[in-house]
Amino acid sequence: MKQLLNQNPKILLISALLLGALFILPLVVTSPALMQIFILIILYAYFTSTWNFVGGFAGVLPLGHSAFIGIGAYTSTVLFQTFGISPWLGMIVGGLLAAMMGVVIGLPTLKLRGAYFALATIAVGEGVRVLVENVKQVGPLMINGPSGISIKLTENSFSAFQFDSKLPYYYIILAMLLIVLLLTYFMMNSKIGYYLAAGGEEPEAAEALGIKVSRYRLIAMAISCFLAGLGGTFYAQLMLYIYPKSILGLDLSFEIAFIALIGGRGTILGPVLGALLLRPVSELTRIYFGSMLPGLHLVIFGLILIVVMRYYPKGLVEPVKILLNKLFINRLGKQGGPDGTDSAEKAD
Amino acid sequence: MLGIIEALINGILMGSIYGLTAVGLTLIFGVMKVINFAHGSILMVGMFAAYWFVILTGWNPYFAIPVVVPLLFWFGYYMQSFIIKPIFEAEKDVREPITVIIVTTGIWYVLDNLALMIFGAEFRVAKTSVTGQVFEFYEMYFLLPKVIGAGITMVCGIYLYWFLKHSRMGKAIRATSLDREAASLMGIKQAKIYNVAFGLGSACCGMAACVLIPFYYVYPTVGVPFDIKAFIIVVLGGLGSIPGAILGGIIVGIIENVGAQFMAATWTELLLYGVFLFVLLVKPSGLFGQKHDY
Amino acid sequence: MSLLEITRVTKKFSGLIAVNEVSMNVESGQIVGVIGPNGAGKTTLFNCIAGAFPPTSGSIVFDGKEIAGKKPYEICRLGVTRTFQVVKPFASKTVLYNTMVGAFAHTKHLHEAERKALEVLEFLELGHKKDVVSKSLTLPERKKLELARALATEPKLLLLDEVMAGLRPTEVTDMLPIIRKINETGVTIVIVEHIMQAIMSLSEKIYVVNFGKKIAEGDPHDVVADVDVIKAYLGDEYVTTQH
Amino acid sequence: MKMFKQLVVPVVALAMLAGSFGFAQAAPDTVKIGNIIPLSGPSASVGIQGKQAREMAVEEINSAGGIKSLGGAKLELLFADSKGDPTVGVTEAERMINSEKVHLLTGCWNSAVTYPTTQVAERYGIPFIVPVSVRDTITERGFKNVFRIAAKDGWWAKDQFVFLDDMKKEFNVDIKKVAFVYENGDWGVGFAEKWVDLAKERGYEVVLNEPYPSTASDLTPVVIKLKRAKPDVVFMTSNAADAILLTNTMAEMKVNVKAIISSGGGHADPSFLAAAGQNAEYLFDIVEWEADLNRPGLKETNDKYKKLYGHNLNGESVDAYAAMYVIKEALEQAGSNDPEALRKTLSEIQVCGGKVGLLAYDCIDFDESGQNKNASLVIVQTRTKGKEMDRITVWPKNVRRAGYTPVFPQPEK
Repeated sequence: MKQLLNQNPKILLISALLLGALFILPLVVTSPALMQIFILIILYAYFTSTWNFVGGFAGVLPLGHSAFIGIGAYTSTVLFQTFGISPWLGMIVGGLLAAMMGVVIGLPTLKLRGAYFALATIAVGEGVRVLVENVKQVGPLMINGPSGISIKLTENSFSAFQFDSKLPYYYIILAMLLIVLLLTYFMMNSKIGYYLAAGGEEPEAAEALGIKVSRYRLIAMAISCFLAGLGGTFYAQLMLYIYPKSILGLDLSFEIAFIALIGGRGTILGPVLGALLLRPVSELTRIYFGSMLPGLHLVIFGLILIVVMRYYPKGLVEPVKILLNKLFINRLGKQGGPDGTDSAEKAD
Repeated sequence: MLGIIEALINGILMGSIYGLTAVGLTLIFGVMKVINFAHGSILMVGMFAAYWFVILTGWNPYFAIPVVVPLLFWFGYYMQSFIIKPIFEAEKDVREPITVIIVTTGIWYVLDNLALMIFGAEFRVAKTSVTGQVFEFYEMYFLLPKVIGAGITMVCGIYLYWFLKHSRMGKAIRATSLDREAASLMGIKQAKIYNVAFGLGSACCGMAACVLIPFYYVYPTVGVPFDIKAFIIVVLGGLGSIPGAILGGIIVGIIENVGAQFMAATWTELLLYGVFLFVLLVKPSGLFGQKHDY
Repeated sequence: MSLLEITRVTKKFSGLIAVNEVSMNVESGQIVGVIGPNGAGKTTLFNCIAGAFPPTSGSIVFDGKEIAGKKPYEICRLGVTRTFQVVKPFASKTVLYNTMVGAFAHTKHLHEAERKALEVLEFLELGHKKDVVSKSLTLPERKKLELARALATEPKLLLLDEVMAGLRPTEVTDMLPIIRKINETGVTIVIVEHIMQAIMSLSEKIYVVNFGKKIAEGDPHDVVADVDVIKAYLGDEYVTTQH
Repeated sequence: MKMFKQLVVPVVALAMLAGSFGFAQAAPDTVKIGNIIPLSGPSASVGIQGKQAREMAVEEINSAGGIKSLGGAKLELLFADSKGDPTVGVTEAERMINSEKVHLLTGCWNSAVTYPTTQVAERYGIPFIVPVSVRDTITERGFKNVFRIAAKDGWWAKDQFVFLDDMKKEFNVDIKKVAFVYENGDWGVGFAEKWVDLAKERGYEVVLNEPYPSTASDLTPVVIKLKRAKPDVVFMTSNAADAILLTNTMAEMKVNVKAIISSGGGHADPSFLAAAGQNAEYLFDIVEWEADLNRPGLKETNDKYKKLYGHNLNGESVDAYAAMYVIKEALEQAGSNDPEALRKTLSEIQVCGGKVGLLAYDCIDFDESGQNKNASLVIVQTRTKGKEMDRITVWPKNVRRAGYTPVFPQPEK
């Protein structure tokens, strides 16, 4: 906590403003459709932040994140449908299962060159999907194969994780995102964070400094998968319907990776920024061009990706930082005192 | 029993063609250490090229090879030099150029959906003189275009192997794949090598496209199932190994075909992923992979 | 008892013998040099000690413990830290960050690691660069950073792999007192180098390897006079003309 | 300049965002119909046909003076691309209802998308017309706002067996062994479950029950298995790509069966016939509708459609086309574009004749679950006609194309 407060006061101020804006957003936005889009933006920021533990800090590229999201969603849903267990509890169970799965996959692959890990995660993602699509039922547990599961509707109920209004969903996912961002922050500023970053950049040098790189990657993988599993439950409860092709699909996994890379992987705000930019772009291009010229919206999506990677390979977090510096920090600094500008530069 | 033999041989035939698509992927990875996610889309481009060649000329589909293969070579060559190279250079000091991987994914999206915009979503089949021709053998049937395809794969595989071992350019490619820096110190122009490698990888897709056209259909996302199969194959065979890719392809073909005789076809898909993970656990470098490569 | 005792270590690479039955002894507090022409097997020997790959046969005992075949991170935790000939900084991170990664070897706490790292950086006269991103450092600075990172792990034995390679003569002259200073704090040093001058002035004891074999050992001056060493470095014809 | 670039992107994005959720109200003289259909992704081909049929119908309605009881109000079509993904469908439904303020929704073809999307419409009380989506449960949840025109999958599967029984009698052929080959999606698996029960009821022996992945790049193993199982009749449920692959491979490997009965979908896709050609000879396919039906005005409408878009109407597009006329009729009768009034009208309405008469039956009439109780199915046989393939209606016998005798069993290859 101390570290957090030691941050530059202006950065803290901006973060606080942003946070405040997010909290009062529902007062301004009343349309459920718009709320839904905001919830999805935050949800994707959450997914990408969980991805970030492995994809951002450990220096490898996971492309099967949907498998862990799906495990979380399916676990809590199946437990609720069969035994009436509250999705909140199912969420934890799902997260733990996802983490276990992550460790099992990470164990052999995290030692290898990144490409193996990327391909292995794709295979796992697809493998889990194919498995789910082939299984109708396990004992009393209904998996429903390719049809997916539609969650029993209840009244507005916290314990059943079902609400009539979008508001509770909004605040729940906002809280989840904040927790993950805080976790990311503390991890970055801890031994694990330093070791992960070191192992991500130069594994050989890191090992020579006493770091068992694969072990730290494995820890990151477990955390990442656990949190992704929790997100999966939220996703299921939001949609009240889970469908293997979309919750376990490659598209979801790739979109998460895109958001991370466009926003800036390995940074705290990258995933949030990426989701904030890419989600609306993908929604809007689909809305505007999807019915006009099929495929155009995905061409635009692909082009954005190429162009951003070409000019900002570290993601859009960099230009945005510069922009914010120009717009706010300098100005605030100048107001703050005669040496304000100076201190603002040092703080970076 | 005959059914299993028939399935086995069909598996080998189809698997070889999978292998041909995987060869290009493994070649590009071997040199650039980049997984090219646009690989399936390049195959799709090749298939549309071959399709239109056959439709417009009405000639034997294999006459498309001298047109489509060089076309795809230059397609890959310039794609690397215009789109991928600048990004690669920005990421020079990075050990695993992840942005480059993501950019190839962007290219995948763009190509597939451009094809959708231009050609529409329908499935197209080119009826050629070899389409539907079969060999009959004790009530077992083998498709002539698949047999020819498997033959072409073998020739291509052997040629590429020879090319990399003995030609001047091949040696330069191998040197670069072993050690980028050392090779560039020896005066090998890295950027050119990458262009050529990407071109060759794409040319393999062009070859596979010409082989597929007589018995397969074309549509904008035709590359996706082949893409995912190619990923599995290259890991099975060992990333960067050409014989590994072809053998990996054949293994995948056999699992699909023979496996389906004992279980539902949907479960063979799962079996495939299972075998993939098993190999990864037991011999992470794949069947032909070199240890230093991971 | 010696701090490091290497007995008949051999390393083969698919038939090729890179290191052939080399034995070495390093006493605590010494600076020991390993020299030899390019491709003589110095770096391979070094990699065997540091755990980058296991020796094919032979034993390596450090501080009374067998370390042959252990992983690099295990060896580091026992007190042996190495540097790399081609420096491998964590390029996108600052000098301080790099050094803190090393310092975390003995603490969990961020502040403790930072304190230790700053101390090491000051010691190596790199403190003023602490906030610079390491990829924008000059080569001598990167070499120093490599040292700082290693030193921050508080090793008993420091393995320096051609730490002066690629430096200009004046930069080499700057580096020598730093290495001595490190040694004076009680860190034993094994240094692989082929800049003869530098190693002669530093080392108390020198091992010479060629074609994977140890061809001479002892006091720097004796070693220079050794016929085999001259042969190895200059070729057979120089031996006769020299005499 | 750099600053400019950094500013422009977020500003444009924000403007677009704001624009799409502006409080633009529909002009009083239009009725907004939201259509959520797959316009990209694997089912894009069928989605685009559905879009074309809707556009043609609405163009006709509007140029004929719009909705007269609403003072000549025009229909306005809004399309959303579901990509065949349920989560996108749900999001789009929310947007259509809340931001675009549509009065009605239609869609979504993919049952998996229709299923959760209709749930959204139900929650907001917006009438949702489902031209085609076969999953039974879509109209079995007690929803008040969901109206389905096409038959549900239980009816399809049943009619396939009734047809087989009729053929057995008509041609006096003995059929004992049946095989089921189907894509392992929602749709194929749904059919297969019904088939298994029906086969048991009717005393057929199931020699093969084989799901396959619809994205398979090679279906030879399935065909080898099918050939060795030696069934008399094969039932198939396939999307377009796999229908082509299966049909061609079966022909090449000379699989001899007495009949193949497919389930529309891929087998009814225009690109299927173009791609499979003569390999599809003698295939029986069950559909909602066929271009050769002897219905009033059918030929003109089909000719017009073919001229506009280059291919024949098919079952899916006719249902979409008819849906627009059902909407028109409901609006005329309700005299209002209020969703609740529309819902009420739709639940009571019976639309007969006119353009709806293009369908294989006379009237559209929704029961209390919202299912069109008159929805019936026809079975067609594919035959070579010159260079093209012709689909000839053969069943029920009362709608069989005059002068045509079905080929049953099909000759050996």
